[in-house]
Amino acid sequence: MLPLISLILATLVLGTVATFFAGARSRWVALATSVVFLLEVAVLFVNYSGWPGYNGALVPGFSESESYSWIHLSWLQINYTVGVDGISLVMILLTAILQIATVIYSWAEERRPAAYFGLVLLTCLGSFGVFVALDILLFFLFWEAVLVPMFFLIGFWGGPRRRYAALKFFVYTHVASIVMLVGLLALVFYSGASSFDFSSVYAAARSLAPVPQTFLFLALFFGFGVKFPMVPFHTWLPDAHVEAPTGGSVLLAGLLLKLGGYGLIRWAVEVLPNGFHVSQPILFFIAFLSIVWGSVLSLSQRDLKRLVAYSSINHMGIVLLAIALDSSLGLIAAVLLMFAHGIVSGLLFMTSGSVHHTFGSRDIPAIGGITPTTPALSTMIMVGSLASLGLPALISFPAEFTALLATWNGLGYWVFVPLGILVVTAAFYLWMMQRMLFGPPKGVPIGAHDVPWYEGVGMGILVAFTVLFGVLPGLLVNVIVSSPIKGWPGP
Amino acid sequence: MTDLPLVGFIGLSAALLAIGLFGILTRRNFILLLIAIEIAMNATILNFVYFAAYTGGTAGLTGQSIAVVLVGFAATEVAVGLAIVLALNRLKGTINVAQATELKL
Amino acid sequence: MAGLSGILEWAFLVPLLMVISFVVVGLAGTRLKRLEYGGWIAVLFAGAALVVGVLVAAAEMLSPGQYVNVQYTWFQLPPAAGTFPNGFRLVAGTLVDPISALMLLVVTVVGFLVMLYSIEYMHHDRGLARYYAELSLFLAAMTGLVIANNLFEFFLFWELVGVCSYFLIGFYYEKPSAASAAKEAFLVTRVGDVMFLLGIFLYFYTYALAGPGNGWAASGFVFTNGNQPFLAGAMGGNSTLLTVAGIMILGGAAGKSAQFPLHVWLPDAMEGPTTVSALIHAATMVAAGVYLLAVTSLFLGFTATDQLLIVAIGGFTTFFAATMAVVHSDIKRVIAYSTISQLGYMVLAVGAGFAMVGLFHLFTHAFFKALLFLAAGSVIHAIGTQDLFKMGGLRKPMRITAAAFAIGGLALAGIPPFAGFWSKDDILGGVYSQLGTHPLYWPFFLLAFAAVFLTAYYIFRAWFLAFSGDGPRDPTLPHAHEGSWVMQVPLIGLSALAVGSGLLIFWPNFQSLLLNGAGAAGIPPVFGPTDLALSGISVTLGVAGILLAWRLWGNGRVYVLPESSWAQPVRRLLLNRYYFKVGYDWIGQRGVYSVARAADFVDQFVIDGTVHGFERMFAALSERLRRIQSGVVSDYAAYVVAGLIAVFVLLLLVAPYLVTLVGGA
Amino acid sequence: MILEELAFLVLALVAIATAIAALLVRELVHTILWIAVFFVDLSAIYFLLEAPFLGVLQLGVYAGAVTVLLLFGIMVTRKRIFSREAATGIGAVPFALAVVTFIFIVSVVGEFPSSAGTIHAYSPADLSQNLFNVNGPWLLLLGLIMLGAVAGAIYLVREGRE
Repeated sequence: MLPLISLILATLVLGTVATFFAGARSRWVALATSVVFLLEVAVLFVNYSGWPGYNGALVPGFSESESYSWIHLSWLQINYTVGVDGISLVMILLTAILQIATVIYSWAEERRPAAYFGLVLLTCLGSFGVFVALDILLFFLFWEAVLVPMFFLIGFWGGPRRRYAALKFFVYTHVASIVMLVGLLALVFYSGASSFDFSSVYAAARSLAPVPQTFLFLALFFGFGVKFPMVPFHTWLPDAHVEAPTGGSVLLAGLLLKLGGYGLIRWAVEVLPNGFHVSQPILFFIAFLSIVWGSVLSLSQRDLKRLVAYSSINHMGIVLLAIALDSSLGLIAAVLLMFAHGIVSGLLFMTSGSVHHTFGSRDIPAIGGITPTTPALSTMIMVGSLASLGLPALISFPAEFTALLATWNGLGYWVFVPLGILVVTAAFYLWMMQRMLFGPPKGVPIGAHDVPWYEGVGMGILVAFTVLFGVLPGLLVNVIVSSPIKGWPGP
Repeated sequence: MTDLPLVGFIGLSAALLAIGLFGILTRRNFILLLIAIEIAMNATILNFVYFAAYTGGTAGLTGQSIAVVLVGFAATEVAVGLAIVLALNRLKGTINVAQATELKL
Repeated sequence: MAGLSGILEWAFLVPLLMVISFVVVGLAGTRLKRLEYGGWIAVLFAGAALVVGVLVAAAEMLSPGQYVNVQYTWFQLPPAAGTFPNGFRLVAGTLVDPISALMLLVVTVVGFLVMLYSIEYMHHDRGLARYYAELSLFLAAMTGLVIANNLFEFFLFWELVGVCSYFLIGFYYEKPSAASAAKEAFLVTRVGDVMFLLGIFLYFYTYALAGPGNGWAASGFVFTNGNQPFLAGAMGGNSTLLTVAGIMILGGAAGKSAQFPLHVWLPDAMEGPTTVSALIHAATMVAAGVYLLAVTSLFLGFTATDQLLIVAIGGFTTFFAATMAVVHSDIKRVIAYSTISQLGYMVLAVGAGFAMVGLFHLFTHAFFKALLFLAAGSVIHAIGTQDLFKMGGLRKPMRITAAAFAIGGLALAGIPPFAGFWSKDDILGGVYSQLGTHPLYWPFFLLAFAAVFLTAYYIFRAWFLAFSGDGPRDPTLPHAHEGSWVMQVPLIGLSALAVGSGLLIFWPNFQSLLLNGAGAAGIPPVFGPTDLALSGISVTLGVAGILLAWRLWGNGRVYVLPESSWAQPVRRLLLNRYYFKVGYDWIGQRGVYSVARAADFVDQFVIDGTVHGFERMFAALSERLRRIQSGVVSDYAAYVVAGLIAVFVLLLLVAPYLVTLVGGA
Repeated sequence: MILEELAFLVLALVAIATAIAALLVRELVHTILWIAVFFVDLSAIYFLLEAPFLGVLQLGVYAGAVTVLLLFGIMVTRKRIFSREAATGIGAVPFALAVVTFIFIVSVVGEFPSSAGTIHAYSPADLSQNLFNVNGPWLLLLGLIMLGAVAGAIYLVREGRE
């Protein structure tokens, strides 16, 4: 069979390298890479015939898997092992969508376009790698590979406080990475796994006693949680978002935050069930804290990007809550929510970037009544906001509905916390829209016109997917449930 | 064959190592430093020799072989050390290590 | 008529047609200037939807009691250990049964007429493509809600209805008051939505494994099984959980139907175009709450506690809203308060166990309330003001409008033979028959009864102020004139319905439709004026209200309450709407927003401050620590040795101790 | 037996005394003298341990070559060969470290049998056999390092390098 995943990786690597050296033509190279990537992901989707079962597959439980020995010592077995299941497939689709949307949106990037597009592609390459890696070292390599391009995207193309933001971002996530690395290595060596492969770690670590599992789990959770980001380790996010260029923000919110969620599901929850159960109260506490904190803080923000950033904290809090529930419904909801949030927050960050380009400011009170000037942009903001506050027929709704239903099933009346916060979420988006989109025009520069075609197309792609998967969430759910999460027999 | 107590030898080499260490830490003259290092080194070699003598057989022979190699190493080290002494002397006009603080940032 | 029944499976065409209309008008509307920016396209589609809706209703009425369920799986989870052992499924489907056929008829008829009326009424406004697209989407959502066959789908359309309403209220978005009213409407209903969602969860959870087949969860949470409620066993269930679920559903309905204490948004929602008020805030959207209560009551059942609470909310709101309508001078607001009050009657009926009677009132109310709004719109269109005290004498130039408003008013006041009489009388009679259930039914029954008088008074106060007298009180107003046929046809059509829809009750098929709608639940209603004494009192109260209005405001009179009157404080209280809005604003501004600001401060200075504190601490520490980097080799050697000793100590002393402590891992 | 133990005791005491003396005397040249005595003393211990080849090696390399090299170093770096070293006190921390190290090593002694053991003698022939066969790689490594050291030393002392 065709080594599809390696093919995609090769495409991305070649495309990224070519983009770096393509000079003025780099945007075309990046676009071509993105298109090919999307097509290949589509093939991967079509090719994916469901869960292969524990027997017969090269890597138990994963389709399209490939495994080649990489470092082979008596005490160290590191392989190049990749594969997908339903969860990673959905995340890969998200990567492909966001990549092409970002590349098109940033079409007119003037400052060193080759480096910019190369770094964008590199971020997506790293994320893709994280989603397919089934070997701890491979996973960690890709994980770190995402940090570096993002650091430069913020640090070079960012706003006035970019140095501070980039450094903060790097320090936070890197410290988390180190704790996570310790956890991952301990996972291998303490459990006595025969190799770094997911399947052998999975087999060896699941049977550990609760106490060591708890320590391992907490170490991993810290590493993934800072990426989430969980309160109180969240303050890097608003700064990074505000200072990052639009494309960087989109990838940061759309992909980087998802790495944390994906990693938590793949490497911690599945592998260390006992530790997970012991830590559940901690997870719940942090999840509720993040939900409330993110939402309440959004209410007081003046900067559009900051508002969206804090709402990301709120949404990822719900993801964490859904994961922490330890139910099949919760996991489905978590994956759906991550996908939904990736698309929607990407859209919202694009709109805030466009607001900045068009009006020279993102200060909500300073801008008003922009709808007559920029009807298309205004529509995009509305669609994004409404999707984010959970309007039906848009993608977040089935995800949030499932998450809340799972919360009710798992926690009972505690569901009032996220439910009540839904009102606050609605409030800050509606207030933002009331102030910015409606009312008499204010702060609109002379000669302001609607978004250029490339920004429109970039946002349009995301809007299209928002509606498509909002109306037909079954497309995603069927893929997600084909994974053997929580001991399902598979379809 | 003669019999000698192992404990005494270990005590001797420990004492020599401690003295050498003390010298390394306190002496500021480079040559004295070298001498202190040699004392510590000799303590080590002595260790090899008497353990070889007590072990016997091929393993003991290997111990003595290592001792021989170590003597060679020690000599080499002194040679290089003295070369450094000369270089330092030319550079600084002194062989006081306290004044050679290039390691400090 | 067996052939016509086939149409019941095609009920989904109604929302589908309107969605297509939304897409077409939304995408192409701005380029279709000659078609009223897509307005005529929307009218065409609404007409087609009307045809389907009427056919569906006719098919249902001609052989009442049909339950036709069509569905496809939206998404499903395989059976999993734990949460839902038999699997979990959400379906998208349509259910045509007596109540949804009735509602479908209401929505499509009123929707079509309003759409047609808009062509002229909205002609001079900008952004018409947006208007017609949003109106189409609204109709799609509302009809979808009406024929939804499960709670989840119901909620989906429920939210869509809410957001369409948000856009339509905020249609004149340049006006800050309109933008604010739109936000307020969305937020207040959102509070209800959240409660509704929790109610759904509670029902899902309680009944997930109940019912035929593999249980409710596995079959997609549908309402019915054949023509019986899917959860026949759930009826009359009485547990804390179910009571809470019922309260939550009530909360959702209160948000949407503007019941106390979530009523504040509806009067402000009059910031939207009058057509929107007619369609959304009188006839259809606000009816969704009542419809939800009816559906829950019929298919899931309320506990006795819930019923008492519903009666309380409904009965109180009926009177509460009517008092506020008495003093206001804005013609649309008066009608808006009357809507809240009338919705209270419906809620009251559902609470007392007469869900179908409540729906009957919804049915008649939709027509005469839409009529009132469109008549008011006609007035506003003609003279450009909404202030009753500036109007006057419009009877002469606008005969059709005056007559239409009068017919609507008589129907609202409950004067026979107009529609409102029959339905309101049934409600009052029904509640009267249930007074023995609980002593607390009494006060709310009396409040609802008292509201009859107020209703008649305030609506004819409005009529006399606007239409009687010799001419406008404000001479600067433009000369009034009647609209063209496009505006007259809806007025005439709705007038006919405002008279006739109540008389339908004497058609046996219609009666049997209402009876079958009850399924196995509720108390079978008795139709028509059964208790003549009760009817007599209520009609007398209505007539007395009209006479009082004539005495105070008739023939161009204007009654001014003396400054020294004891009633002045009451009037101020009513004009300020019992200070509810002020209070809610205070909670929002002072409460929530202050908390948010405080949290922002904590985030920036405490959390980030801690981080920066660490940063400074490490910086200071490193400033100290770098001094040990003397550059002298001996010092470094000392550190190496110290480190080595530390390692040895750890390895040889501490580690074995730890091992003995853990007990050997 | 007692004679050998006595001899060891004396040799050990002398070794410790000369080592201390070498580090503590002020005159650098005296240091060289003391260290020479130390080397010879150790050589005697090797003979006592019936390792004659090492004993000779110690005499040749240490007592001979290294001592001369050190002396040479002093001569090159000093204007006058007899010059006093500036007083350097016995720092508390280094002293403590040294003492701790000593105690530490001695504390491990308990692991070894305290009774006297038989000393095995090896002829130089056996040793060389072993050195050039089994441990050949070590020797080769030593050779390489020495080569490198020579090159490095020459590089360091080369004239005209600034």
